[in-house]
Amino acid sequence: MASFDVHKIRKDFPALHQEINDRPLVYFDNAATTQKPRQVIDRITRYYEKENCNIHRGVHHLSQVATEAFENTRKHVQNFINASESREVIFTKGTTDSVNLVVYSWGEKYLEEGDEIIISALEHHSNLVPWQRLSKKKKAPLRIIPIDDNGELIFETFEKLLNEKTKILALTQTSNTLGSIIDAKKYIDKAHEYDAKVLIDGAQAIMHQQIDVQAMDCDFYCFSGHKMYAPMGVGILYGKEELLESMPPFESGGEMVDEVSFDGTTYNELPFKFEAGTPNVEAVLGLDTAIAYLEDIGIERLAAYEEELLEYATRKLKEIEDIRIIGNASRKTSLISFLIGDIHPYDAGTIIDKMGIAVRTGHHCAQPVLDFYRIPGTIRASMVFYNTFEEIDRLVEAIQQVKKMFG
Amino acid sequence: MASFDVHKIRKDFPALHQEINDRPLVYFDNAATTQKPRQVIDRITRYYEKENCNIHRGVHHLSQVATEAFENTRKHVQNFINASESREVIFTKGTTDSVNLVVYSWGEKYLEEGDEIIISALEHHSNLVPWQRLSKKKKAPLRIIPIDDNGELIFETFEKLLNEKTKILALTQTSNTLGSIIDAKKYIDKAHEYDAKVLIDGAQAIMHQQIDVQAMDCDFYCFSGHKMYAPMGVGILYGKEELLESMPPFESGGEMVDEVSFDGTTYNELPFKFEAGTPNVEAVLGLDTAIAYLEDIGIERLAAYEEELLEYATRKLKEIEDIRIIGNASRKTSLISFLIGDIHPYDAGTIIDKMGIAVRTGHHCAQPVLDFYRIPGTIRASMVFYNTFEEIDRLVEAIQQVKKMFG
Amino acid sequence: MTIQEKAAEIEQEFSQFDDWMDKYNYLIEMGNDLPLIDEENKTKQNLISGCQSRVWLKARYEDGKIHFAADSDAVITKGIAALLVRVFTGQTPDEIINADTEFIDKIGLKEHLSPTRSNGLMSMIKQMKLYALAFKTKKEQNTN
Amino acid sequence: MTIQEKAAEIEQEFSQFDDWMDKYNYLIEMGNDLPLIDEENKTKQNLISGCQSRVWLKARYEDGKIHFAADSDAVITKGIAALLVRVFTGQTPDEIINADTEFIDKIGLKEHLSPTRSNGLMSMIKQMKLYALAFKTKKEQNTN
Ligand SMILES: Cc1ncc(COP(=O)(O)O)c(C=O)c1O
Ligand SMILES: Cc1ncc(COP(=O)(O)O)c(C=O)c1O
Repeated sequence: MASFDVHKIRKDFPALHQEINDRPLVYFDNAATTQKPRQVIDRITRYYEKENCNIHRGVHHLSQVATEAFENTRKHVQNFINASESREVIFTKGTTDSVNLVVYSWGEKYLEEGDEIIISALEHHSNLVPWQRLSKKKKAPLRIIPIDDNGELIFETFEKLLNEKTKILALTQTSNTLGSIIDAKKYIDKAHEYDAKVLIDGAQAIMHQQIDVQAMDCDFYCFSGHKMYAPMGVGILYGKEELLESMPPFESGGEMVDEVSFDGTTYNELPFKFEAGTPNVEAVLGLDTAIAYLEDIGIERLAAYEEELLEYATRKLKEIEDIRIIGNASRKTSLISFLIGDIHPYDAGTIIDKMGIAVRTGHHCAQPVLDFYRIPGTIRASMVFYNTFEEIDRLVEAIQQVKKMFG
Repeated sequence: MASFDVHKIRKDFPALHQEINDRPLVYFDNAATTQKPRQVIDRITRYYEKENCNIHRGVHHLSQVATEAFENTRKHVQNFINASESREVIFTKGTTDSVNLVVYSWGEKYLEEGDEIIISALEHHSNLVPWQRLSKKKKAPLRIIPIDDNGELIFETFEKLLNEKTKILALTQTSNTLGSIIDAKKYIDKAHEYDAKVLIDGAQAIMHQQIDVQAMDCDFYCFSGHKMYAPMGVGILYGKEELLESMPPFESGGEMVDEVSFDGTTYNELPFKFEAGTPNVEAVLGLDTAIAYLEDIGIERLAAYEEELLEYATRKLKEIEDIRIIGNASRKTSLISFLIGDIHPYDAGTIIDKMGIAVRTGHHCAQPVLDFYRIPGTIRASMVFYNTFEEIDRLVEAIQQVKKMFG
Repeated sequence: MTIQEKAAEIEQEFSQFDDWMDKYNYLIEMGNDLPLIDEENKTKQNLISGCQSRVWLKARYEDGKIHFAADSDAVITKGIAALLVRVFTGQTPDEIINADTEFIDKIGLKEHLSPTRSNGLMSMIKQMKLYALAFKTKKEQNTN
Repeated sequence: MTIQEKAAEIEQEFSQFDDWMDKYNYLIEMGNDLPLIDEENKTKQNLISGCQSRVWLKARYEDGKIHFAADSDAVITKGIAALLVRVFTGQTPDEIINADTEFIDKIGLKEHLSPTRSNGLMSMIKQMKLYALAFKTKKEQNTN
């Protein structure tokens, strides 16, 4: 990793260079949202200063230029996740929006009473509550793949849950609360043996590992731009073309129609069928730049560095007495959820913040995970490639302070 | 209008100062999306440079600051449209998203077979197709308020369409194609006599006139940020509290839940119940700045100037032989749809663009309006307070060129 | 003492601290002094569920004055709850209904009262006012 | 002439214009020279509906070569359709299937072939290739 110059990289992220409560900010809330490189911020500015307009169907120059940039981003995303066609890439508002699109469109059409849905005990609420509501509405039982004490899914139980009534498996690739990385391919292949569709929630995976949707063979893949250094307000739904083609529209309005009359309406082709309303061009172009930024560094390189950060942080935290790390999966992304003795996460989080360190406390929108461990919440430090070993030392110091105050 | 210094105002809008096809850009596609003042662009930059984070429930400093700014924007919007409570203001992706939310949530719950929906012949596809789909799904007939040759709604026919089966009236306040301004209050009051709910599509009204949802007494009001000088990716759904309270959630996921377990889920209170997933904080804060910008100039002042622009443009265009203005309502917003003799809008638009002027051609996502006039499309020049009389002269010159080439 | 006087007293106490650490240490102490709710009263009915921390609140009406007891699973939340209980306890329903909580802002703990922080404190204040309203209504009915 | 030669010819013709106005005037002329589709053949079946303009396309297969006729309600669209017809007419199915339309980019009219401009031209090209494929398949079946 000699070649990974984190201090040079940090220069690209203006938000990292500020003081919070009189100390240099340590930003360890990356799983919630990442900071944006200068390149992305500049892209937004350039868009609004020179290119802003409503795209598609516009004959004028600005509209042409922006439409092209917009559609090139679609190809860029296609390339980034190795989809086979750019029309398999749908722009949404974010992961939550992507999952809801599938639930409303695919779910309404294909799920019937008595069919079964499988999710896991690791899911973020965004890949849980929509399925729970669909399950209730359709009277289609929801089955849960349980986890063991380390926070790993139990594959054997999953195999037993599967049967010919299983219509869909909705699975997070990486847990936002415990950091566990799932071997998605194994679950997908097994589910396909029963002809079930598989949706993968990649919100916590896309920025840490190379994704290849064709190799993975998932039917749907969802992620958010704001968690991968892109602006807020854009997410992706990837779906296999045939499947998307067969699904009814979700939202309707401008852009997604072909011909409209009061007698009836025909819909536009993919991907536009699923993109109702003025799209968020700004965020899409920002996503383009963010992907280019990641490609420039190289996902493998940054992932290797992130793994070092995780190892260091785990070792340092384990040296502290009374620290309990929640989630010890064999493959983990660069985040640590922990508790300090009996100290409440809210108390700990408040003091850690006062020390200039942004961590997240609480249930991380994944209450069932915490119910499993019978804890009210955790403190979560999630690290990415612009974080440093020194920042981890700062966290250790802050934890010592917390222990002093509440011990 | 001596006090309205358009040249000073134009300095705030960087995108206006560029050359397109070797001529200074004339941006007359404002009804599609508006350009952004420097203040809004700077607000975005500042957000990403200093404040970016995921909001709500975060204990750390950045999250506190951003959450407060976000919730203050909600109050600002409340104030701007004179809603009675800030929790009546829901952040969506845009007008299309707002309408779909109502259709999916209110529509699913309250509309029954045989009930009737009324919309108008002026609707943008975004306030038409969702209702059409709902109508079909629920077997609830869709009734259309017709227009006359001037592009005005025929109130008498509306009165006849109303009956005790009417459950909702969904009406645009201003036509994006013809510019007609509706006397919304008159329609709302009449619909309320039959206990029907009323949704107003304010996408083309909010930036041109003072909106008071309480005085208007509409049940829902929808608009988009990007058409009112704010960033892309944010819109508003206003709804009366009691009504929103009674409606089920639309999308589900993070943020919008209270307690989640596999046995069941309880939802968060208003407005969060309707805001699933990470919100677009950037765009919301930009909207805050955009509203402040408009308030600073004063809606009345800019509206008065826009009216002058409309008068001038109408007069100038009428002087050209063979020009046919589509839409001559007695109250019109500052846009003109027109045709030049038999010249196809696509041909005209292409040449006008070559002359550095951005107009929109086609059906403007309101095909039924054009079907009524039996025309394939129009050329639409939509003007706002940063446009000038000289720019209108440039348009006139371009039209002459079109005539020369295709005449 | 009126609500204003008690609030002023607290402001006075906090003004002696220069840095946040002393302030929070004092807050933690206040939490320890809080009239606790015994375990059997930590019922679902008395629970105010925040997403970050949980708060329990009980109220008793005596001689025209309301007396509160509160608890929380988080110590800092408990400390702020203690401040609120101290200011509002022993006041009449009317005083409580009309009171504000500006003193919390003034002593620099405003962030804990953010409606979106979900530590249960905002709901606790709301609940205190609801109690006040309920007791007031009951009294007026008895009087009539 | 091959497709490449015809394309080169067109590039040559357009290279004489310095400004866009002359270029468009020439395009308009080309549109007027287009082998038109007679009104009775402007059927729904031959219609390619774009959102901005409409295009009609007909194809005839003779002696191993395909002959196209096209029309549009917009003159500029018609002009570009004329260029496409000129290049593709009289070619074999295989040549058409493998052809690109880069010459349109080169003469600076690329914007009219944007997939999202919806003037019907992209669909027209797709349709031309589909015809080629269909004729080819039919021929092969007849041969076998
Ligand atoms: C009248 C009207 N309604 C709805 C919309 C849709 O707005 P958006 O595309 O921002 O969702 C528009 C804008 O195109 C409009 O003009
Ligand atoms: C695993 C996982 N899924 C889904 C989401 C929801 O993403 P968003 O809020 O961007 O829609 C998140 C982010 O919080 C997540 O971590």
